[in-house]
Amino acid sequence: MKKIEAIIRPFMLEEVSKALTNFGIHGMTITEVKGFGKQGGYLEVYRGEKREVRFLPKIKIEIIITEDLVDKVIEIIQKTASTGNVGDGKIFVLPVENAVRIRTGEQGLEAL
Amino acid sequence: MKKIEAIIRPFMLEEVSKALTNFGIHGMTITEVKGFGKQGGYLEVYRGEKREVRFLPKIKIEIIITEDLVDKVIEIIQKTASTGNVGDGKIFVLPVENAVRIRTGEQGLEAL
Amino acid sequence: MKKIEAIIRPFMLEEVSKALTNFGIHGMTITEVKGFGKQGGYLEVYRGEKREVRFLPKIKIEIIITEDLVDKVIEIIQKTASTGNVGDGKIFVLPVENAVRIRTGEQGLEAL
Amino acid sequence: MSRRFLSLAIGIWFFGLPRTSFASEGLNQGDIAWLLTSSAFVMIMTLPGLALFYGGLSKRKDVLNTMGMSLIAYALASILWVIYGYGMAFGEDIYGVIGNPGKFILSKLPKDLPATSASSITENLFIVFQLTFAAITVALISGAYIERMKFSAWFVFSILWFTFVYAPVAHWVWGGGFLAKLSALDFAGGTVVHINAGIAALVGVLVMGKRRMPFLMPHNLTMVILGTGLLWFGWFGFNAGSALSASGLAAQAFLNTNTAAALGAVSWLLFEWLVQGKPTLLGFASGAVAGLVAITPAAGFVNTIGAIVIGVLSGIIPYLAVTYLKPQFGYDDSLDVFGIHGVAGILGCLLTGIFADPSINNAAGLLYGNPSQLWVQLLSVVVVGAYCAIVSLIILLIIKSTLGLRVRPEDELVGLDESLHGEKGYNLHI
Amino acid sequence: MSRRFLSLAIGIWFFGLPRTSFASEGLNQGDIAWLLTSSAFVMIMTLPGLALFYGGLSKRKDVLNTMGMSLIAYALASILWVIYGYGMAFGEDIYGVIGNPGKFILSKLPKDLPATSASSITENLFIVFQLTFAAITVALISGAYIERMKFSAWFVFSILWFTFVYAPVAHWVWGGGFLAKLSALDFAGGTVVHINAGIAALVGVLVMGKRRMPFLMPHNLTMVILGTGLLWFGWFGFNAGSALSASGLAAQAFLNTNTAAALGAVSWLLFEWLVQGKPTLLGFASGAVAGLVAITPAAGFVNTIGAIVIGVLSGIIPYLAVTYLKPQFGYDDSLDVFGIHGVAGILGCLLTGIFADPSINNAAGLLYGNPSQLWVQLLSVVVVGAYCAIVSLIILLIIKSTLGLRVRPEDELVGLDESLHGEKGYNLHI
Amino acid sequence: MSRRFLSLAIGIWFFGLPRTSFASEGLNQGDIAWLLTSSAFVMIMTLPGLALFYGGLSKRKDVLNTMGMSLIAYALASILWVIYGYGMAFGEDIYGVIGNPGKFILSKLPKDLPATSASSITENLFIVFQLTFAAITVALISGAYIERMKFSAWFVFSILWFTFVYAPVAHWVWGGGFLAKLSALDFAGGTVVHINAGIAALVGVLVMGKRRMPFLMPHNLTMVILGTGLLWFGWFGFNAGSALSASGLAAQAFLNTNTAAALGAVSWLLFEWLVQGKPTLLGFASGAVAGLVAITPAAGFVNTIGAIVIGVLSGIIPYLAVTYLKPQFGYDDSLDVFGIHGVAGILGCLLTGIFADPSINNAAGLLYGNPSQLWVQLLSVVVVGAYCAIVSLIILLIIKSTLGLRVRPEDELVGLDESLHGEKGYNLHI
Ligand SMILES: Nc1ncnc2c1ncn2[C@@H]1O[C@H](COP(=O)(O)OP(=O)(O)O)[C@@H](O)[C@H]1O
Ligand SMILES: Nc1ncnc2c1ncn2[C@@H]1O[C@H](COP(=O)(O)OP(=O)(O)O)[C@@H](O)[C@H]1O
Ligand SMILES: Nc1ncnc2c1ncn2[C@@H]1O[C@H](COP(=O)(O)OP(=O)(O)O)[C@@H](O)[C@H]1O
Repeated sequence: MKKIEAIIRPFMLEEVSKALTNFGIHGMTITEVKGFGKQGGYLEVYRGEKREVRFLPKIKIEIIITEDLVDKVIEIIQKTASTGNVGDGKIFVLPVENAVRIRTGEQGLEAL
Repeated sequence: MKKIEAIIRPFMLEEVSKALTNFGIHGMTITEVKGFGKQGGYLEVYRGEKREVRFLPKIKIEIIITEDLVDKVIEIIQKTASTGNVGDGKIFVLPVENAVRIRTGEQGLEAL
Repeated sequence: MKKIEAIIRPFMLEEVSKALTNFGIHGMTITEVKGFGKQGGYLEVYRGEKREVRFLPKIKIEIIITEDLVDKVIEIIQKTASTGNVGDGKIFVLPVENAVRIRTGEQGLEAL
Repeated sequence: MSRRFLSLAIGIWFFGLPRTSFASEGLNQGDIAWLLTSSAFVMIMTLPGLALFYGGLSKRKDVLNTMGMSLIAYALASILWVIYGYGMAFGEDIYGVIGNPGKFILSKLPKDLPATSASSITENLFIVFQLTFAAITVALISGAYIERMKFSAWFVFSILWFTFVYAPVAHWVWGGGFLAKLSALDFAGGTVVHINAGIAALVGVLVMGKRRMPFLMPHNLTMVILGTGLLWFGWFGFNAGSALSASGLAAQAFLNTNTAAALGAVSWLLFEWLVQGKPTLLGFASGAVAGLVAITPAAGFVNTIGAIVIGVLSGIIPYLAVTYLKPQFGYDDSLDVFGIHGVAGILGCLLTGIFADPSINNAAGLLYGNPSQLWVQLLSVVVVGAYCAIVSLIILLIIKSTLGLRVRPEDELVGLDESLHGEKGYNLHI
Repeated sequence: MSRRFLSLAIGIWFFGLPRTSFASEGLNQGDIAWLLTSSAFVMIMTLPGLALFYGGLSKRKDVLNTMGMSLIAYALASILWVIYGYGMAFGEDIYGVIGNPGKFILSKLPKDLPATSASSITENLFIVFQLTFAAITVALISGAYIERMKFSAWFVFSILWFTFVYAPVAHWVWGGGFLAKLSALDFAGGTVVHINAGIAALVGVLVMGKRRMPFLMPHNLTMVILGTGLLWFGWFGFNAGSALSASGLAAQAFLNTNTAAALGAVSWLLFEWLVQGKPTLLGFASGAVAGLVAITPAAGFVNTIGAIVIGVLSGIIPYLAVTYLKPQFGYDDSLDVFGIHGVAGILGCLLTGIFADPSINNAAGLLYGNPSQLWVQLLSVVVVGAYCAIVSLIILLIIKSTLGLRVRPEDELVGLDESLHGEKGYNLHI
Repeated sequence: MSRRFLSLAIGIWFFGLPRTSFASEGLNQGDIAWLLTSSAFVMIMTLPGLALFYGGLSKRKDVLNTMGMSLIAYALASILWVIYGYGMAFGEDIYGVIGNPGKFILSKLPKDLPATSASSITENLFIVFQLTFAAITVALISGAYIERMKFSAWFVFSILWFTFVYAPVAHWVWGGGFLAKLSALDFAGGTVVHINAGIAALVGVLVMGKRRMPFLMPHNLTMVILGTGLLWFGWFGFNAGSALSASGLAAQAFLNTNTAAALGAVSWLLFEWLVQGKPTLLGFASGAVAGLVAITPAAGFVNTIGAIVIGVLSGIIPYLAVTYLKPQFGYDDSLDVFGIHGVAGILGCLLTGIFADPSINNAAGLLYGNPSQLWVQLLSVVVVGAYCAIVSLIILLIIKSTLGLRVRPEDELVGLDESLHGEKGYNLHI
């Protein structure tokens, strides 16, 4: 089992999740996060006081899947979430050792 | 060290965290997330415009613990968070390589 | 590649992220989370109804970096985020297997 | 026929004195201007005032449903009032019990007809002003029922309660009914509005039972403060408008209202600070509302010292009701409609019988040598309370056995906004 | 010269009857008090009422820009009105087409001069009251344009549209222009305000094209409810203030306004409940606004039954326009300014020609034996609609080919708050 | 005795002319209606207006405390005003320095007594109206102190400052004190309210020192816009109500108020757009408030051209004060109470001495041949500023050395809502 963590632009979520569902992924969790990267921030000025806002709104998608799906899922996300501009985000892959479905107590692959 | 990531229903948090504290867990971090799974979404209609809301509010609990506690903690969460209905959520286990307590700089197991 | 997850006090973010940027880290993701630990909660009273608030606002910083930077990054976070009081937070290190830059599709170390 | 004028008639019969120094000989644009303004002020108390006050106190997942209960109550009462409500409350008295609903607003009503022959405002204006009182009374009840009730049940309840409780009680006290004939004092609605709503609230929560999450978790206290401000503001129309004239009496009611609200707020805050160690903003808001409720029946009868005493007590007695009485008995009055409106309403009604100063409005209380007034006040509390309790109970039981009162438990957990309305209060992610 | 008085003059010429029972012999403080109050009420409709209503309906990332469009429209209209707008609308009539803008407010205007010789209020007060109408009309349009338009383009559009559309149309209908001479009925602005704004909205979205994210995603419905409450409240000044006196006519307009709003809200909610299975709060709010819009031209002409019919229809017809017409034609009217203000405005304008009851205000509609009134109403819809469409189009095309109308696509995605203003609506993390 | 009437008396003595064309012979319901309304309008400025304006500008973790400072100031001033404040400000003059506080409101005051023999409103109404001014002045100061001050310290400060600064200064300018005798012009409170509050703000932040997080991070700008709207709305009562009559003068003050506010808003926005490249909504709001402040002393003295000039300057001078003066000197005036209220207050006070037009209100400024008025205005700025600075300093030092002024550093970081009140503004997770 692997965990895919993808950081994407907020307004790309709709398309990415649609593509993943079409592919057959039927479980994921998203979080509103803020990201800081190569993408420049912007300036906020409150009554003449300037503040650089470096952390921009992003969405983190987390999907736990079996190993064989990893490459395909990465590909789908990468394609649908890309606009070609700096700030499109990143995908990370982490190892997962076990999964449990709370409703039933099932463990391992069956829990996904 | 392992990291337990549990996605549960928001209003189950109170009970789960109470059970975990009683068991002796005295450290955890929670995040408001949104989940998408087998549980059906629902329809929102704004002035006749229909939108299916597939992402439902969930709470993610993260606990880093020593390996020997993993099974017991999973059991506790699974029992207290379960309502028997689709959408109860999932528990995942991930490997953790190190921990540091910021206040003191202690590392490893002592940091938990 | 490793993932550093640091849970810090909200108002420490500014300083920590400045220190990390100065060191040369140019990518991170933050999330508003709530933490529960040794730090005591506080009491909220709404019309005489007491509720103990055990979960306090924290910020989670996530940074994916190459292995060689891990120790240095931990040190920087630990130093700048510490106030010496209970509740300063924790840093965890997790293994990461791959990274992809969405914009370009680059994989592995180049994606960071 | 109309409320103040009727009590004026009684006042004259009782004391042999004219009630205000502004004799109303024909319509007066100044009085009309103030009553138009006051009507708008009372309207804003419900929509959005009360909706915000209650909505901010609700859980996030129930905010729209909570606000919606106030909104629909306002709208339904607005409609029914012009169709038959005004007639039932202020129509020709039938045996002291009810007005003749034959006086339909739908029938021709000349637009410049004075409300009574002695009146300086027009009847259509009096209808508008009274309408806003009917509307807020129904809306007030909803605060007790939130986070568990079906929207359809509330819809039907609003209609029935408006018809069978509000209209008759308004007739008794203001429309020339038997309590008016007994000279019960209720300047702006302590009995008709607040006790009435408070009792219906209590009965309802006993019938419906506890929520699945029976605790107060205000999701947005800034909204509660905004609501409190709008209520306080609108209450000037409620109380000073009830003078039915732009006069020294209106000004006195205004001053008394502000004084009692301020003292209610400060005394609740200080009392809580003392007892629990921290002054809370919710305490300030709760005390302000309690002070406003308690001064309501008294606003045009007491002098400033009376207002001060009423204010101080209204910051303490409802606090005790909410903090000790409720847990003691274990009823789940979600937003303390009984604890605040019911208790402070009774408090104010009785204190009016003590502090009424004849130099203000020709009505004397215990302190001014008229102990019998206190008994009349007590009587009106008991009669209105009992009637309201019984009829509310019947209405609730009928709805329970037909439509059902409560949503499904899972809908309650998920939140009523999503399950009943298919909407979310906030969409903050895009 | 001034709007109501002019139609009074026509009324007398037409029916040979005085229009109100309050003869205005000299200034009257009661009338002045009510008009001062009404002016403040109409002001609050835009700032913050409409700004909140629209802001809550916008996406979170665009909330400040959306609110800002209303704010700047209010401020610009305020400034231009005192410089030349009032003169253009209410100055000495030139061939029925425009007022003489020579009547600059900047020139000496005695502060106690009556608005007309027959008037009970002063001219500077009439200027203030009318100012608030001009301001809200411009602001209303913005709801259709949000989430895509340059702030600079809106700034310039506001100035040009105010000058070349609002001022002339106000002159035609209220300032003694040709529609006034034809005796078109528009009590408080169905044609001048709502149809005008609705048509400009429609033309604008056709010129600008669809947004990148062309769907409704209200980021804060509690804010929408608050805005609705303030609109409803302020509308009492809008409609009852348009009686230009504290009178039975004002009270009738007040009552009609509340009745139609309540019925609009309830009928939209019930209709939606029936058709889509759930009653929504946004439906309630939308219906309330539609009811308020539809009653606007009629408020001081119809009786309560007229108000009821107008209210019920305004909860259904605009609903159909928004739900079926818009998707059918595919124009991207962000917040349904055409669907609600335009459609309900036309509805109300025509129904006024049907339900106008001579016992209210000496003007008769179809039902009272004057079928020609309906034709006059229709004519005023067509004339105003056509003029507004053409001039709005010209203004928009000029701006498009100079400044440009739309922001860059990436700015639209990121949100206009950040890209145009460098601000965020909410900073909730610290 | 009462403020406007006293200056009327002086006016007559000075110019030998009656001040308004409405002779007040006995009470007038129209005037009373407008003053009742105005009192409610000024009330809404503080609660919830100012509370929202300041609360939205504060950090999320301090929002309730920030709002609470305004709330408690309003409530305390309300209470103290009826006990002794009104007596100190408007009681019988003692050597031009203070009123005789023996005139306790608690003593019998007939409800229909005119405020003065020449007055058309009652004294209890005048008390109410003036109360709202006292309350907002104290509340205004809090904006400078937020995010660091103990709630107990603010509680005590409010009481002492109200007693030893507000009441005497109000007496000097409006209650027949020495500045009134010098004929200093302050129509609605430029000196008494805004300069007074601005100076106290500056002194306080110098005594308390910088916050741990000394920067502006508005947590909710929609709340700021709502607050701005309510302030603007209420300001019509503040300024037009200060005519103490429903009259052409009131209408002129209303129009001037709106004009200056609109120009302040637009000029701040444009100036910022020019200088910093983006127009901000906070700039609009700040400019609107600055314009409202600057027109306050002038509203009933200047003509429309005067209002336009005042408006334009108030969008620029305070902007410069906030953007350049504050960083230069490094004081931590959290929400720019000095920079906006103090600076715009001084600006307006001086410009009144330049633009006062005798055709409006029988007072002439520099431009109308009365250069000495400017000196009188300057004198009143200096005298009030100096007195306020000294007494505020003494009060602050006494509190500092007893209760302490500031919270513990860790409480400041965590936020005052949690640490002082045990509450959270928002609970959005359930
Ligand atoms: N090393 C990293 N660790 C964690 N998150 C990162 C890292 N680098 C980038 N991110 C996340 O990815 C987002 C996009 O990265 P950025 O460098 O701005 O653009 P791009 O990925 O197109 O080069 C950032 O806002 C941040 O949330
Ligand atoms: N593969 C997955 N990866 C990440 N999160 C998941 C995955 N599957 C489910 N979840 C999370 O668990 C929640 C519950 O899952 P769901 O399929 O609806 O019900 P159940 O677990 O009872 O079958 C989802 O809302 C989502 O947040
Ligand atoms: N075992 C754990 N797993 C996950 N998060 C933890 C754990 N222990 C602590 N934390 C996080 O770290 C924060 C600080 O921990 P706490 O015990 O209060 O203070 P300290 O780290 O200074 O001893 C907590 O609020 C929580 O968010």
